[in-house]
Amino acid sequence: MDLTYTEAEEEFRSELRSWLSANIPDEWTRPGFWESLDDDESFRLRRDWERDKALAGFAGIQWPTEYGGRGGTPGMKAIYDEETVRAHAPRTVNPLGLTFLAPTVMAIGTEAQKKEIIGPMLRNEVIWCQGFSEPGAGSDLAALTTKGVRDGDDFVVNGQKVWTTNAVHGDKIFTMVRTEPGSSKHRGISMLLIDMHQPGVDARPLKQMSGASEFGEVFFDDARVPARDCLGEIGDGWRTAMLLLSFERGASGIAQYTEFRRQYDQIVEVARALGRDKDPVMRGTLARVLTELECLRLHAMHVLTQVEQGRDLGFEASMTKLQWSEAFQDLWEVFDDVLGEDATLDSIDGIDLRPLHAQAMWSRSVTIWGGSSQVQRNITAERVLGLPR
Amino acid sequence: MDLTYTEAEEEFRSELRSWLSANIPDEWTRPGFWESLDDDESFRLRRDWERDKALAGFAGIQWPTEYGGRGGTPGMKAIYDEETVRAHAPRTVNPLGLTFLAPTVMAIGTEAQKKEIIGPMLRNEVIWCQGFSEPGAGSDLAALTTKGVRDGDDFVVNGQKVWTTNAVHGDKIFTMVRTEPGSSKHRGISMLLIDMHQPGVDARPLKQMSGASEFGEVFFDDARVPARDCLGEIGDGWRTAMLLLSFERGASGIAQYTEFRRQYDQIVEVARALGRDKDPVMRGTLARVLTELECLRLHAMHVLTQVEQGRDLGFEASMTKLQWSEAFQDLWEVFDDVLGEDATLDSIDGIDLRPLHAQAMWSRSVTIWGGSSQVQRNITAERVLGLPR
Amino acid sequence: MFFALTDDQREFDAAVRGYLAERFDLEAVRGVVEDPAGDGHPASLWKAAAEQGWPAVLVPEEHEGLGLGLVEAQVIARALGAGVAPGPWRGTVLAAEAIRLAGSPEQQAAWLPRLASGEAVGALAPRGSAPGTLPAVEYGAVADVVVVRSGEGLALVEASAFSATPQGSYDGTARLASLAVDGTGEALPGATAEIVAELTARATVLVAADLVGIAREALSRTVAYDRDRQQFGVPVGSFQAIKHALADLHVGVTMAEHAALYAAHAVDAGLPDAALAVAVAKAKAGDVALDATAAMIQYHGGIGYTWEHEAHFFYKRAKRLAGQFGDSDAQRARIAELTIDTVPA
Amino acid sequence: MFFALTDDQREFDAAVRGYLAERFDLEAVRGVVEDPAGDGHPASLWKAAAEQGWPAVLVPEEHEGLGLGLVEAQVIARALGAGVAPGPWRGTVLAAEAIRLAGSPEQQAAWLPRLASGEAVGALAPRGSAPGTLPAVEYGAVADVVVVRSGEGLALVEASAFSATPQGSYDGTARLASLAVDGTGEALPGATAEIVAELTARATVLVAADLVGIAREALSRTVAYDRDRQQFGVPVGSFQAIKHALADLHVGVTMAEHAALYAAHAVDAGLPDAALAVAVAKAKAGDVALDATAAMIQYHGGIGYTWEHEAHFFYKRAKRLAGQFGDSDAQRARIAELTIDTVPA
Repeated sequence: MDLTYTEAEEEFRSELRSWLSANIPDEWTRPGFWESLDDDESFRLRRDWERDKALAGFAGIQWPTEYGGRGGTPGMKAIYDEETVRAHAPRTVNPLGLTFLAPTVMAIGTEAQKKEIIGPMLRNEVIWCQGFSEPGAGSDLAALTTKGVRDGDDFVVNGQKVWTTNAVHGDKIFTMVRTEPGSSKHRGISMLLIDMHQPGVDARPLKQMSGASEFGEVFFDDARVPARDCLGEIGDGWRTAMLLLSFERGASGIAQYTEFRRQYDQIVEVARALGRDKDPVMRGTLARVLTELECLRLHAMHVLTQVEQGRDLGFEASMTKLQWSEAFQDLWEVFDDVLGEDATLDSIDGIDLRPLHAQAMWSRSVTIWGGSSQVQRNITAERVLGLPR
Repeated sequence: MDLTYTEAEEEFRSELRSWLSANIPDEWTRPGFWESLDDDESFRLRRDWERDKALAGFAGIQWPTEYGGRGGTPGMKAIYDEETVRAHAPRTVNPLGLTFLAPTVMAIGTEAQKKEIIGPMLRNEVIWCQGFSEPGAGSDLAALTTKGVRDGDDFVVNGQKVWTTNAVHGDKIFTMVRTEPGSSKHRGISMLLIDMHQPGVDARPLKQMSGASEFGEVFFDDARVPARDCLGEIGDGWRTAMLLLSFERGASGIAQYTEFRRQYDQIVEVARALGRDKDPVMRGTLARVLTELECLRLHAMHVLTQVEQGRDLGFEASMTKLQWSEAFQDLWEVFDDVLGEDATLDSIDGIDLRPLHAQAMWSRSVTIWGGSSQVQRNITAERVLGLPR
Repeated sequence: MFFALTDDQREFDAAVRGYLAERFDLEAVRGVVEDPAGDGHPASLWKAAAEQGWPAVLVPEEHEGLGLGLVEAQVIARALGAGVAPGPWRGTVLAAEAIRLAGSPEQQAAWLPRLASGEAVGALAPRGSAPGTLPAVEYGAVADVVVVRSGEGLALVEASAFSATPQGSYDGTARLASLAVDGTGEALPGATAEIVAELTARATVLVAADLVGIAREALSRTVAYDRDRQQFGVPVGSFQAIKHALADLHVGVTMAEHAALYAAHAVDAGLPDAALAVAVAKAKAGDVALDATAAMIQYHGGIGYTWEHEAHFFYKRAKRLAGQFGDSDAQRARIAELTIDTVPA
Repeated sequence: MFFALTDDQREFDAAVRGYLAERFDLEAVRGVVEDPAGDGHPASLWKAAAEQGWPAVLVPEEHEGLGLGLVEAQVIARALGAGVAPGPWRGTVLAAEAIRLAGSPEQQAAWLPRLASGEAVGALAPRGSAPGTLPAVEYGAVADVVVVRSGEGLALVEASAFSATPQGSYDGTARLASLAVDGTGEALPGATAEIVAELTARATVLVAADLVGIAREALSRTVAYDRDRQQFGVPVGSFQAIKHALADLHVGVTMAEHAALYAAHAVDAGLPDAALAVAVAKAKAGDVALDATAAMIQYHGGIGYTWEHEAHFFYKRAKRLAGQFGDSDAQRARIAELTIDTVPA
């Protein structure tokens, strides 16, 4: 057992810490700061800050330097994730690109794709969206109907995608498109990289129950994309998608823990302010959810160990998703318990609860997107436990 | 809303109360008394007492007097169930006969069957067993393989039944037998009424995890039964069985509540003796299960109302089973919580916990037999909510 | 034994639901939700409510009310919950109840007919006491008269005697206000501790019934959606894990329906277990409403998480009401007092 | 970062499991369970344990032990839990730990080699203090030396100085006794409050590990059964409701495995969050062991409820151990102290 990082990794940590402490204004760490900005302003601020961070060498931690990465270790990536949360760094504006697209490009992209995609993504010159879900294809991704028809060197794309993060700010979108006429289910799909700045693409915000619009809808109406802008083979998009989704490995679990633990502490603070922190039943409830958060931290250390050892995590990603999403949702249910009769108020005793309510509402979505809890349990039961389909 | 009983019903209640108070020895009401007897002795005592009760007119409350019943109302039956529990009357030795067989015979039996079966059952001259489950046919009853082959006026029966209550004390058994060679699933089954006192029938106790043997196994090795001893039509046994099982309607729910509430009070008493009754978390846990028990009581009043109004309860029986069995199991899990570090001890501070442990173990079986909770949820989802199969 | 609604009660239920379905459906609710600065008190709905006698339900006939009982009142509350309907019905009924139970004949004569007819809007302040600031009063800003705690008893405070400050809340199906009251109000002379407890019990039952209505409607809508919505070539509702979750909810909601009905009767009839029945009803109703509305979002998939879908009306209303007059933990603490600290006979 | 068992640790694990599978399987366990009057301390198993160094795991090499850490000890504990193995291993290890941590050089020299070799059997009294009656001591009746609370510290009591009365318990995979101790025992001079807390932490981790072993084995056996068992023409394990329940258990058990492993390391390494880690491990392990063993019965259908089936060994052992050194509610109370009463930096 060795829960320490290497000397080089710790050195990286202190470099990063210095940069972060010099480059994050105090007011950004104030609860509710980001919620107080309008959507566009928040996006612009984060986009620019993240570009500066990349230019300072703190981006693409694990990717080769030749493509603009830092050439670091998995441990450095974990440290990076943890420290940015700890320092209240703003959330990335390129989450789908960084988490999913980049490692997939590194694994199966052409040399040209690696060069064209990674660097600009790190510098936020290109914001990437993901186009997977459709109104009729949610948990059942393979039911997608967005069509691409070959026209010379291009595909002409028609259809609709939903649940697209950052849709209205996106520059390009990696999209699952049915490019083989008459195909069904997993066959005949291609992963096309479509420029969103063209007349055939229309992105609209999708308002959520919280009132915010993290997600959007993207409509393709004779949108064009060169056939070479396909990730993986044409027609082999299902395989590309499965590889892509496999990068949701919880390697950032330590950062997640750091964030959720801070939220737990915030909830405890509210309980204290309301005088409910001494109620034994409430304490038991808080402790139950803290137990799950601690388990999440340990699970993240396990995952990081497996990655460092070069072991295949197989379908363990489903467990990771279940643990963090269900624990996170529980955490915010407990917040409502803490508020009791004031559960829906915007503020109590001068405490502005709206940023916390926003988290609580957001927590309802995490067991749905990225493979619902029901889908993750199916995968765990069938692929990990070997129960029959 | 009228939660009272009629004058005639209340008169019945006081008659019954007098009889019970005169006929139940004090020592029978002592906790642990019945557990202290050996199985045969307990059976004999209960059998004789119940016969006397029948002779005093307190049996077959709702059945016509011409067949030995009392000709009473559903309300009287509810009162009967409640008062016998309240008076610590011993459990019936003929539960399957009284709950299931008798109403089925009254509904579809021949006149001869009604005469032959009801009266002797009420006087415990014949103890009835139920032969439904088989080692390979549990939740999937229709997978049964016990075979009956026609030989003159008889069927010759071969096969094995399990989970037969009172198997070793039984006189006759109502049994699902596949009487049509080559039939499968729900077809070709007959409900045969087989005499257990014959060389071809062997009943053995089945020891449970608690160490007790409420259940047994019954082996048929060329057992003979006259073909006229079939309830319902030959080959139509599945329909007979479904009718029979529909009589599990929770009409005795008020009695169940009375019993479970007494158990709750016993558990509270143990908590008090151990000084855990002031622990707020424990109190919350106890209150949670009491809430479910109170709901069970109200649900029983609802069921009784429907019965009195002559309404069809449809598939509501599944809800009744889920509510009582899950609440009962929860109740006894809470008991283990109360015991804490002494959860498995036979006694603490001189309190003999063994009768309570026996209930706790029994509670693990109630979500399995009589249609497991999984089966009941399927029925509720498909037949009540109308979700697709 | 008759533990069910009578035909008359069913007709009342059908009338309320029928009106909402035809004249104040979820699109109308959306209008209220999307106008957070508005008073959340649609005139057409209140007029219809008054015409149909909803605020008059518990007012004695001698004061121009319907003279019905809490069983009927919970029928209305449940229907309003099912329709996530806005408006000051509950506050008006409870203010009238306070006056009926503890008011002088003069107070009764002055207020009950006006509250019954909907001419006056009433409210009940759940917390604080006069003089002082009373937080989170439902529809306090539109109330003509508010019933408040004052000393050990209760008092009436008229609109002229308080100033209301709206309090933001994410449940857009109601409006809350904080009331600043200078004086002690006009005492209700009969307000003993027992009467205060009875009023609280009645308020709790009506909140429980609203929650039960929410829960049943959330479940029914989810079942209907999952019967149709196709994924993997089959209806989502054919997946056993979803079936079982919905079946468990059906059992839970049914139990909560029983519990609210019984509690209403037990309070009206003064049954010895009325206090227990109220706590059981509120605990169960709060829990199933939270569960059913969370399930409504989850089992609608992504669409249930959108603003355009109606799931959040139910979810947010359940969140608010589950805490009113004691959340489930508080009710369980009460249940414990009633069943643990009292040695059974 | 290396949060996993090393190859050596895995080999140790395989050795314990291998021995149990071949030489002390569930039929052997059944022999102990069905002989409740016996001492529950099979000689062959204890001999093998001693030969393989199980009791020596934490004893320093200078006292003829293996000098390994709590991580290795929890490997053994988990394997013993998976095998529902009887015997005084845990008590012996913990008695040696008390002496290692707080004993004088003479006490260490006198006892550690004997406990390490299995020549002497040790026990730890979880409650009560000497002089007095110490209830529910695991294998107290066969112990040569028992570590007890005495005043504020700890003391050794030899077999000659106590009389043991067996206490009936439905978990037949262990034996309990109540010990009557006249004197104060022989004090362990180094037993400060911190040492007592450390000993309790170590005991708690080993119990948590046993529970984790039970839970994993109960789940694995249930999965294996449901893969094969046919009902309605398909394997029971193909029903989605059962799949999802087992998937959730798999996640829970895996988390408990992480938690026990981490707690062992945190205590050994004296990490600042060791106390929290221990409470988390015990709470999680207790909960999943109760859930997994109850599920084992339910998802085996009727057969899992029979005496002949092994499910009840797991279920009953889980029931007993879940309460030891503080049940999950007690652990959560501790977690609350550590995370609520302390304002984070």
